Amino acid sequence: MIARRVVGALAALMLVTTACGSDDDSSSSSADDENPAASEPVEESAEADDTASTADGASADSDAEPSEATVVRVGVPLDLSGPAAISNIGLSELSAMELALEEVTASGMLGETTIEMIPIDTKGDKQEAVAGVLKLIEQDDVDAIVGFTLTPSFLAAGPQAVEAGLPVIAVGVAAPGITEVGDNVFRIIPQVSSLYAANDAMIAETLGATSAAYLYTSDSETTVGIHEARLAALEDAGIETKSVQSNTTADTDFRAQLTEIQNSGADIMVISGFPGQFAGQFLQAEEIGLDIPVLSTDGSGRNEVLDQAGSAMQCVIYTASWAAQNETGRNPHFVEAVQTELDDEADLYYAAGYDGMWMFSTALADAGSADPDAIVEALNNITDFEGAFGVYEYDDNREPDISGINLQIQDNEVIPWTPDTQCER
Amino acid sequence: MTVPTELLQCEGVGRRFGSVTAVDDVTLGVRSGEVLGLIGPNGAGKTTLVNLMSAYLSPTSGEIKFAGESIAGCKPHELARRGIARTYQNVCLFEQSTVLDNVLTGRHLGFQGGLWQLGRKRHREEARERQLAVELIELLGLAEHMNEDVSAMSYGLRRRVEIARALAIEPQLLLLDEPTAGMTRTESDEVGRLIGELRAGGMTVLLIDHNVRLVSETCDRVAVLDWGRVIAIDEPAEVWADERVREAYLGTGESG
Amino acid sequence: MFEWIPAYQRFLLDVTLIDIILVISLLILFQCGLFSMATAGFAAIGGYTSALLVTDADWPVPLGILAAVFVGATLAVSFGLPVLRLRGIYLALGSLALAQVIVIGIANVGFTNGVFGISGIPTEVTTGWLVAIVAVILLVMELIHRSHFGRAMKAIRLDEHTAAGLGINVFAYRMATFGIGGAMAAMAGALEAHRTAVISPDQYDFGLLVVLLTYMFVGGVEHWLGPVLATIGFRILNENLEFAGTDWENFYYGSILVVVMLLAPDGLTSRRFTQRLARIFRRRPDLAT
Amino acid sequence: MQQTINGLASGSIYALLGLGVTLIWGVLHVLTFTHAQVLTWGAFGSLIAINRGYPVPVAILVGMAVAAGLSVLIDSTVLEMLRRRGASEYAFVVATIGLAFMLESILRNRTRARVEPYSRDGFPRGPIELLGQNVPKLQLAVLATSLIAMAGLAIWLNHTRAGRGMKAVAYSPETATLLGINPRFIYAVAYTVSGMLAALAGVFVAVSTASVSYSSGDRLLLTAFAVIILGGMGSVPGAVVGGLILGVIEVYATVHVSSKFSEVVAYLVILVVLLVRPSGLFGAKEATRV
Repeated sequence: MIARRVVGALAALMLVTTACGSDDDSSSSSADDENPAASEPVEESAEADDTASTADGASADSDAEPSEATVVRVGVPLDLSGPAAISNIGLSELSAMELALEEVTASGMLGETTIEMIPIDTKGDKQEAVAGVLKLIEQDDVDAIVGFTLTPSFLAAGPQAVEAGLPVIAVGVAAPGITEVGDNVFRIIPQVSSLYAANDAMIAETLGATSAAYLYTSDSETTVGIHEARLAALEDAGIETKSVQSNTTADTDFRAQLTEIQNSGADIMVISGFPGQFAGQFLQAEEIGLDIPVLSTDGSGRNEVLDQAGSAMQCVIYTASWAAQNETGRNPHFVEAVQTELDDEADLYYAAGYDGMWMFSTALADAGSADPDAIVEALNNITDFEGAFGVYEYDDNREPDISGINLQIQDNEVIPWTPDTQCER
Repeated sequence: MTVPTELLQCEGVGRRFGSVTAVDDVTLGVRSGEVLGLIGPNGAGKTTLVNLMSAYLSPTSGEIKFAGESIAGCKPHELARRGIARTYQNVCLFEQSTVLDNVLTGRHLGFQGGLWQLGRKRHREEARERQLAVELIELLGLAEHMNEDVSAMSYGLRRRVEIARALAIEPQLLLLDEPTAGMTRTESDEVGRLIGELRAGGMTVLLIDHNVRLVSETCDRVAVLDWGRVIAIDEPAEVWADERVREAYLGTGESG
Repeated sequence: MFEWIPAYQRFLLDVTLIDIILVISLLILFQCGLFSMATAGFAAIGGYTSALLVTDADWPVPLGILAAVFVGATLAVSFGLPVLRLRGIYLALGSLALAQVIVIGIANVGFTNGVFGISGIPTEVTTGWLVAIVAVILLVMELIHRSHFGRAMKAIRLDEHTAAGLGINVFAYRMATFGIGGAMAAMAGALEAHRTAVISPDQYDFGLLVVLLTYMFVGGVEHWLGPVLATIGFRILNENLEFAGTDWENFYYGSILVVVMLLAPDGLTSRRFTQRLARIFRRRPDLAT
Repeated sequence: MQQTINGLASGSIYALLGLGVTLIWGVLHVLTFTHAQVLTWGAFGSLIAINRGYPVPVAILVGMAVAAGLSVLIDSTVLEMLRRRGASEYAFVVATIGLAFMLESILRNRTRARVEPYSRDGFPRGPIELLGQNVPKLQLAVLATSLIAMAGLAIWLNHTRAGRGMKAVAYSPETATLLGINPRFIYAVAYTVSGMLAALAGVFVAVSTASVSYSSGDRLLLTAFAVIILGGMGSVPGAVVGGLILGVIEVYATVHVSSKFSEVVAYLVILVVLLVRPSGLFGAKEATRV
């Protein structure tokens, strides 16, 4: 009797499953819906690509109308689940890529060619990442990979894509050494550790600091990398290290570390952490009366962070690779599009996903075919790419030449910071 | 008459739990080949004494010797290896296992082969042990229950399975902690006969039981424990005549 | 030998085989009545031992894996001495604390490269190796199960005091299984490192343990077959839950756990459940007549 | 001094968590893996109330009601069915793990996986001068509320009928039934109290970070386990002392060793305590059967 009831419940569950499943499908393929061509059978896309590449190769210009509709398949491995701090990033990247794809499709720059995104959740897990990328290569037969959120996932799965000879655009990862994995690997977010290292010394000097205390998130390679680069750069600049404190991504209480920093008597505090924890850190610093100037990390100016703790973040300075205040490239349009289309505030991760898809589409248009070598060559040859990060191109190491922008939080607003900027605390 | 050798000797054994003295200065010997009864009112320390004898507890004073050697520092499994088997007051069987499995587990010490012993030899050993277990089960009159799950069996049957399992280790000394509790009269008579047979076969038995008739009929001698002390130890008839024993029982209103 | 399988499926197969080793390392302890949660810690030890020896000291991969097994067993035995004094849930949570110390320690010391982990580990482990290793492990498990060793382990699991009274050296059995379990977990960790090419401390977190525990209990702890089937089943399920989308995947996974526990509280291969199934199927014809 | 207060304040949150888990273990012998999710749901319950403009105390009560209701629901459905089947404690472990997955998934979808701002308006803000130290008012409020809740729980357990009934059921459900106590009712009471304590902890965590997300409770489950094993499973004073000690250890490790190793130090202390006292600081020695 009971068994039957449970079976009934299970059956009901299955119904819910299929309902939700189809729901999801429709939302994730929204980009396709606008282009009926995408609904054509895609199984023979490999052959279709070959014909397309010869046809396009002959015309060698994206303006020319290819004789046949082609579907270019892009594998999108992203960390979409796990703790909120990480899944948020992956989800932002994904929706910005979808947004960019809609714009690309609408622009007609690809002619008859359409791009199909095949997202895969790598769950912040290396095994999942390798399995996912192998699946994209073998089963989905993708022509390129644009994705990756976290460095470990990339380091595990990236080599698989390199081996398969596919062009790879890493959108999320910010660690050094990403493009060394292979000659076909490009990235969007610049190496943030060097970005911070380049700016911190100047900011500290402007603030007249001679000593610093550090708070960083010790269980993520991103923040540890940033922290180590900043500490080295500031020590090189003659700034004495008074205290080094750390927290984990799961911590909610930072008072012990902040009290230590306060007791150390340092002139400035350098925080290398994640947006999800800034509010707690700044509010608790305010509570215990820690009021030295703070050099923070990118993401400090995110709307929800300011909503949560803006008043405690007065005069905080940070360097961003992307900033809403940047008026160059496609950025103003991007900021508005995220607002209107995604009903959210633009941020670094939206920008990374957005530029990743635009960058690929541009290369595809330039190459005129989905041939991997052609796309890699096109990526290398792109000049003055107009993206959300401003106007940039790839250097010889396939790194974007993005210099970053210094920002300050004043009265719950983010403004560009220069050595002349004044701030009332 | 020669002095009988004592297989198990307790010399001034005491055991305290915090401020409570459960067993106090007990000196007692179980002679080879005898059935010694151990009786006493509830809470007299009988089970504690058995736990001391089987090394589940260590004495806070005094010494216990088995076959002339001290058991101090011995673990229960070492004592089992040396030849002491026991049953438990509240029947400790391996639940959700068959009668055969339970008794076969008791044959653990009979196995010599290692894990890598394959083929014939392994089968021969398994078959030999299984045969022994089956014989014991038959001896205890459990043949028809051989493959039944012990969890579903009656109390009386479970007690018999436990005795079979204890015998499976081929002990020199068998400690039976209330083996007939909860049994019908016929069932306990059955156990009495079994103990008789065991003694005839040369087994030494320490029997704790409240069933005075059973103890009188099966035991060579009876020891009476009260408040952790041995107040009498003699042949059954002498013990029942002892004034102190009567006092201990009548005084505490033993319900038995 | 297995090159005919497409790389994607082969990778999934490899991952499943490694999971099987991990689950068995947990199971062998549980069969002795030990609920230990140190598995993730020993897997980390194994992964790092082999990865460091192979990348830094240029040891050949098989030697690195052997070293991992040795280190895993040694550490397990030396930790086992104090930790095995604990019982039941205290052992479970105490061993969890031990695993946390190991993993957080690895993340915060220098020579392991901290949170960055180790990348570019040579990947010589093939499906053939893994199949062979798992086959040997399962064969040994079956030999144990059918021998008096298996019976003794079951006795210890059901009632350690009574088992001791029957001459079973409870401590020796537990020590041995703790050592074997540690060695197996370390081996699985090493194999994993040489399969995925990258390791970092975060992969040995509580989540890994939770997954392994559910495989084991859903399968049932009486026989190795249950957990092995559960591991394979969950892998297949995992690959097919994608239809639910990222959002709901965990929901279905969770509900499957709940439903399985309600239907078969002792696992899908427990006698209790199989007997019930048998009863249900036997009853069917009766109803028809 | 300031650091000791830091330790006690975070320790009091740990203690609230530990109390909830220890109550369930003591009464039902279930290690409840849903506890972190109950905490998060409670925090979200209070967030919704705050966002609707209810005053803070009311919002906290709403959060507690949500968490208690959720707990009782779990107990009266899945756990009750498992009890009827005579399931082993491991079946409860797996089932509560499954429930935790489901609860997290629902919350994740409802919140679109975002970190939600948690308004601090109405909560105590700023520092207060105490013994020459600037102590945050919020911290003191957390500490005070936790201690009051714990004291209330202790009084309730020892001096009320329901509280004593809970002890009786913990000792033996069969005996309690003979004494006219309905174990199912007591289970529901235990889950209610446990849920309320979890929600309180959840609100404190949310307000001190000014944010809450579906994964807010993730790490706290392990912390709760650490607390009860340090204090002794099923022991109410154990959970309180264990929680406070753990909080203080973490802070002292930060001060005297390094914040990188504060967790390692905490776990090492737990291991050492267990080796000296295998049943935790206040745990009852596990009874031997013979």
